[in-house]
Amino acid sequence: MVDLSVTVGGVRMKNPVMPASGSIAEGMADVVDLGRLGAIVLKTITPDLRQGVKPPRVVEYTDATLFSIGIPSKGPDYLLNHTVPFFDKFGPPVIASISADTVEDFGKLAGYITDPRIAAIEANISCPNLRAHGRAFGMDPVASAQVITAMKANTTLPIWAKLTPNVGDIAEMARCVEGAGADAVITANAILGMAIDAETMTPRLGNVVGGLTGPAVKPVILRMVNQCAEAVKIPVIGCGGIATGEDVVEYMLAGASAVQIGTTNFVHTSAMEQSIDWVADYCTRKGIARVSDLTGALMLPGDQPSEQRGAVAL
Amino acid sequence: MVDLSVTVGGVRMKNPVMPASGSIAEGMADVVDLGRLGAIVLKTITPDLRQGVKPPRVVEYTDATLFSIGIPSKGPDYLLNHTVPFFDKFGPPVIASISADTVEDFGKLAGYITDPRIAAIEANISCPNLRAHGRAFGMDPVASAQVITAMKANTTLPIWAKLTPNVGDIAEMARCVEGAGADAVITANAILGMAIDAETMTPRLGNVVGGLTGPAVKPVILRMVNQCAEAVKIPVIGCGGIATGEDVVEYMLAGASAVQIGTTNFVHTSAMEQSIDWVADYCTRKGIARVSDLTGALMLPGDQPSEQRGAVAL
Amino acid sequence: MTMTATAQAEAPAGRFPRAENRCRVVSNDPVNAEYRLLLVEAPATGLTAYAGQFFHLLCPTTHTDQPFLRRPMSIYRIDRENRRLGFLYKVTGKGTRALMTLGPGDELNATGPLGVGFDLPAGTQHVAMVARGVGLATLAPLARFAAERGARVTAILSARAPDLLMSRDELEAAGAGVIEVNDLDGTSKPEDVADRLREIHAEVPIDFMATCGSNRLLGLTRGLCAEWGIPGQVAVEAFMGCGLGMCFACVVPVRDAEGKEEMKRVCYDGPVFSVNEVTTW
Amino acid sequence: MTMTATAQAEAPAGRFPRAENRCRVVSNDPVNAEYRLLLVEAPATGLTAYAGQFFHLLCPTTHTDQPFLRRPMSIYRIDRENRRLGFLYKVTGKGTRALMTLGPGDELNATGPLGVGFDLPAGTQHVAMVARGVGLATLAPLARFAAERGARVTAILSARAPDLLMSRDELEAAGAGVIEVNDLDGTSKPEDVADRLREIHAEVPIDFMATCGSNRLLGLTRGLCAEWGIPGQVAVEAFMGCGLGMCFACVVPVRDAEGKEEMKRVCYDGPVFSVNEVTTW
Ligand SMILES: Cc1cc2nc3c(=O)[nH]c(=O)nc-3n(C[C@H](O)[C@H](O)[C@H](O)COP(=O)(O)OP(=O)(O)OC[C@H]3O[C@@H](n4cnc5c(N)ncnc54)[C@H](O)[C@@H]3O)c2cc1C
Ligand SMILES: Cc1cc2nc3c(=O)[nH]c(=O)nc-3n(C[C@H](O)[C@H](O)[C@H](O)COP(=O)(O)OP(=O)(O)OC[C@H]3O[C@@H](n4cnc5c(N)ncnc54)[C@H](O)[C@@H]3O)c2cc1C
Ligand SMILES: Cc1cc2nc3c(=O)[nH]c(=O)nc-3n(C[C@H](O)[C@H](O)[C@H](O)COP(=O)(O)O)c2cc1C
Ligand SMILES: Cc1cc2nc3c(=O)[nH]c(=O)nc-3n(C[C@H](O)[C@H](O)[C@H](O)COP(=O)(O)O)c2cc1C
Ligand code: FES
Ligand code: FES
Repeated sequence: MVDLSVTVGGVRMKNPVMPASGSIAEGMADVVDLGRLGAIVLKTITPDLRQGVKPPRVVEYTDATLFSIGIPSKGPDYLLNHTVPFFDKFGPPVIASISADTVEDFGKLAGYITDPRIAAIEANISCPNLRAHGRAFGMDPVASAQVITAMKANTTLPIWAKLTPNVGDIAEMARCVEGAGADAVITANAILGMAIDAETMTPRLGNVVGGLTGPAVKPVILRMVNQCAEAVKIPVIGCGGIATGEDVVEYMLAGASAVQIGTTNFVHTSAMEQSIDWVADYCTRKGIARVSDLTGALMLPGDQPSEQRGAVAL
Repeated sequence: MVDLSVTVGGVRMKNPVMPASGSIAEGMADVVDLGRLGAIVLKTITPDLRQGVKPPRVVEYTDATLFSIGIPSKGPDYLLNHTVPFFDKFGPPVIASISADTVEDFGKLAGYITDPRIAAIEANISCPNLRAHGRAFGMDPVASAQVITAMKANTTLPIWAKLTPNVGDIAEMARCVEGAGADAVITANAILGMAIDAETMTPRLGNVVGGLTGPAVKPVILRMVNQCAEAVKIPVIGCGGIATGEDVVEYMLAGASAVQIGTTNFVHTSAMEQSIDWVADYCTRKGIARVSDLTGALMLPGDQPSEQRGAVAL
Repeated sequence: MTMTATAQAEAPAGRFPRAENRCRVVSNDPVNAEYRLLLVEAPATGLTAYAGQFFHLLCPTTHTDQPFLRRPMSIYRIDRENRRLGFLYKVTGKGTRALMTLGPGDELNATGPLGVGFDLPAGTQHVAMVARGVGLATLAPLARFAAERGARVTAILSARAPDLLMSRDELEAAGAGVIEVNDLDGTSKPEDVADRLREIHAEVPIDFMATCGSNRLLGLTRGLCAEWGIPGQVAVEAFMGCGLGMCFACVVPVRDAEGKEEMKRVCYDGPVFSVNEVTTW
Repeated sequence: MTMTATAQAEAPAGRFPRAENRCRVVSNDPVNAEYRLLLVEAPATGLTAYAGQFFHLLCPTTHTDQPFLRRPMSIYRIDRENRRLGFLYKVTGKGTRALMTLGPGDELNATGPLGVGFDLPAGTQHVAMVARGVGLATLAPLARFAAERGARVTAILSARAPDLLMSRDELEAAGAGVIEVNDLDGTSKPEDVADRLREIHAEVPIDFMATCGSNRLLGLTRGLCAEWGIPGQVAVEAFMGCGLGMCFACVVPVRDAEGKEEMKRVCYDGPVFSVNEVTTW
């Protein structure tokens, strides 16, 4: 029996697979056994009530999507009175996610939602949809660290810092939030993108820019996960472009302790469950006793016989 | 008749479509009429002779590739004695591209290859394959500006600064190189990525990291082109993920004055010629007299009737 | 609007009322120049669908088309005896082009049934439905359900041209009285359709209206419902991401009784709304 | 090694010696459990191919496979009379799986002919070729060319099992004497193959060798060429990006006469190299 459990940023999970914030809601429980997940991550809320941005809100590519939603939020009371009770009953630890316009509000909101039914809080400092042309908190290392400090000051819950990939040096960002006391980093949110309709000469999204997500971003985020894992001691949670159990293994080899699946949930509701099964099979097949042994187990060229691997003389 | 000509960074071209550096070589002339192109951009050379990185050098995705080549270079003399004469005969302006390990070498090399058969020099400050985990000149605004200053001091040729997309604020980079005297910016080089083989637990590329290119990166680079075009007065050349004439139009609407096609040349050798034809048809169909009128002609939501465009009540 | 019955014939039981149904294609043939009827054999969960609900279809990858997201399709026919579901679709873009390539025996992965369908007030005597284009697909099962509940059903079908009219048979088989109008002979003008309905109402009072497929018909329906003081419902479309209420891509502005506007998800809060909720477009 | 003739039968004329040939599939049938033969009707440029060259094939997108890059395939048959080209391929991964779905009448976009093929020294009397697996595909047209030029051809075909042996007919039709060896009965051991070749050489001296498809056979060929002081060539494979010498993805280390190592492009500088150039793997 493979031990699939992992402990990530103060949260013990029975397996390393969870949904990415904003990629499931109540409707998922109609289709999927949420009890099987490593954790249940809720959609980001803000202190205020928000309706989100103007549609159209999604553009589709070959294996990616560009979404611009704008974090519709029903606020913290709805979260505590409706959302948390709904998801609490399935068993896995429930992870909240918050965003705000100021450092102080991040802190206050973290304090406000501190509740025994919540296992950790994600700091969504990286949402690309809130600002025109996508400047976000998470693009500034100082502001990011301040957010984490403020949250830690207001809650005893573990804080997971969700980084934005729209930075030059993601490892530096990871180090900053680690320094501020984050219990884990999530690498990463969506990559800012834009879509134009040549015929109408207008943007395809109501919000002009949106976040690129889905399988196409995997190579970029995988690289960032590897960079973060080499930079910090706190666990790294891989997020971006994961669709299969094989992807989960790749992220763990690159250094992730757990992973989040986002866009794929919209197309294949069974992807999380299938990924868990695939990883278990993989570990069995490879004789790996604990899934946590995969974390960072990538063998770099120095570690292996340095034969030429790109060509074969026939 | 649509006027397809554009003048970009001191170079007059009969149309806005050219190959991206490293995406054509002598072999292309066996298949394609290079005389039809707006310009012919040569592969980057370095002052020294280089063999490039260890294979495997390419990984394939659904509509992207991850290449890590490492700029094999035969040096400036080979460029002047073989490469330039070979491409000079086709007619379109020939653009050289250089890279180096130091600011001084960038300057010297620019001076060394200054030649009447070369119309402009690209400063490849952004190649992601040269440094482990991809730190590059182009990720530092000061170093980038210094490279341009050094090149301008050593040559009378126009300098096109090729930015790296692996930065948090590409507009800021564009402003820096503009300030240093660049005659155009190219947005952008490849996005750093990584690929792992779960079965062997090793990286798929000999160089571990590589550059993600091809259609999948379009939404990201299109957004960056738009950001750069809003930030600088010098022309922006769009590069990244362009495969069709429709893509060319989208980049121009976003603010590009011309475009470069890279990876697509590897799969569809006729893509550049077909794109030129498509753009001409598009302009004719839309009653656009000069292709240069497309540059920045995107209508943003403020400019248009603000109806909801994402949903229709049926 | 008080509702005391829903169009749902069988309560979807069990822990998972919705599923990724792996259906088997029975047939997929053209109905006219623009529309096709896709008939599939569906597992039990799929067969709990009721009028106004939809399925989110995974479209195959073909030589030319690679649709990444699923595509929403209203349930057009629910044939529980033969364990079959039917979708009536218009070939529009890459997803529906890809659907076209499915042949008998192929698998169709259809997540559903999804959304909130029509909610027919108990004791409804006479349902009038007006639909255009593919909106017919959405209303057909409502006609059958209403007829089964003993209500009279009058369906006005509108189309650009007579040869693009569809579903007369489906609706008549469901027990509806069918009136066809079209743009070519000018019979489809909203004011004419309204007059036609007023005449019918004068004969046998209409106490519920349903519509789908056109903004003008929505306006017309809303107006007549107000005129007669009866409830009316509309099935709304939006471009969708997940279809399960998770991504908030498919929102439309909806007005509550106090006139406060709120964004609601077509896939989860709808696709059927009261004609008074949906703001004009 | 001095070369005075090439395996090229017709000089490729015109401004564009290579092209994106839009070919029409004639047939695409299995040859044995692992290999298939793809026959296509090709435009003029495609038909200028000669032995050792290859085409870069655009593989279709299928329900399960979306190969983005082209896939290189050696030219296996050049039938200029019927304007046909043949490819012998092994179904390996997504590209070749996708090729499998092509049927008669379908289009195949084949860029080529590409690369530098075999360069048969003028006056060659007796060519010995040793190949394994799909390497046969690459050597078959050389056998035909050599035979046409009046040379005797001896081909040793190696495979895991007798039923995986191929191309005996193709090679015999080309005028080659064929010897089959396999792993099952142990006849394919390099030392045994070498002894076999020494016997043949003793009877009718071999003055040119060609190989493809196995590192062990390359070593064997290099050894015998050195032993007999004759030239030998090998067709090399590498994972390719462009196939046109533009991307530098397909490089292999090659040793020049002074022993200096350099990276060369398999697609443009090769795929055929001297057995002495290619360093061991
Ligand atoms: C609840 C519901 C029920 C439906 N029922 C039916 C039905 O029974 N029968 C039926 O035929 N259709 C039905 N539809 C519509 C159907 O889903 C669409 O026609 C289908 O998704 C089109 O997909 P496609 O890939 O063929 O076209 P696409 O290639 O996706 O697009 C077609 C057109 O829409 C435009 N478009 C695509 N995405 C956007 C966007 N985000 N914003 C603005 N424009 C966009 C494209 O530019 C293009 O012009 C229903 C829709 C909903 C929401
Ligand atoms: C000049 C030349 C001529 C050839 N002629 C023939 C021929 O006549 N007949 C024939 O059958 N084959 C021939 N080949 C080989 C053929 O091109 C490959 O078998 C084919 O490309 C495989 O494609 P695929 O999509 O089916 O497999 P893929 O799915 O691409 O891959 C198959 C296997 O290769 C591995 N792989 C893929 N890319 C890389 C990489 N960059 N580095 C390391 N491993 C990788 C994969 O992991 C997988 O295990 C030739 C190759 C060359 C270079
Ligand atoms: C529709 C949508 C809504 C999202 N909402 C949130 C959110 O509320 N909070 C957040 O931190 N990330 C949000 N994200 C980002 C995802 O959590 C995830 O980081 C991103 O989609 C990358 O993962 P993926 O490629 O697996 O989708 C959202 C993404 C999508 C596509
Ligand atoms: C194989 C390969 C080689 C490249 N070589 C160079 C180079 O020498 N110099 C350079 O500035 N960019 C180089 N690039 C980057 C391209 O010029 C281009 O910026 C990038 O590929 C994005 O465009 P695309 O998506 O159209 O390919 C190379 C890209 C590839 C794929
Ligand atoms: S489509 Fe995702 S919420 Fe409706
Ligand atoms: S495959 Fe591109 S250089 Fe050989």
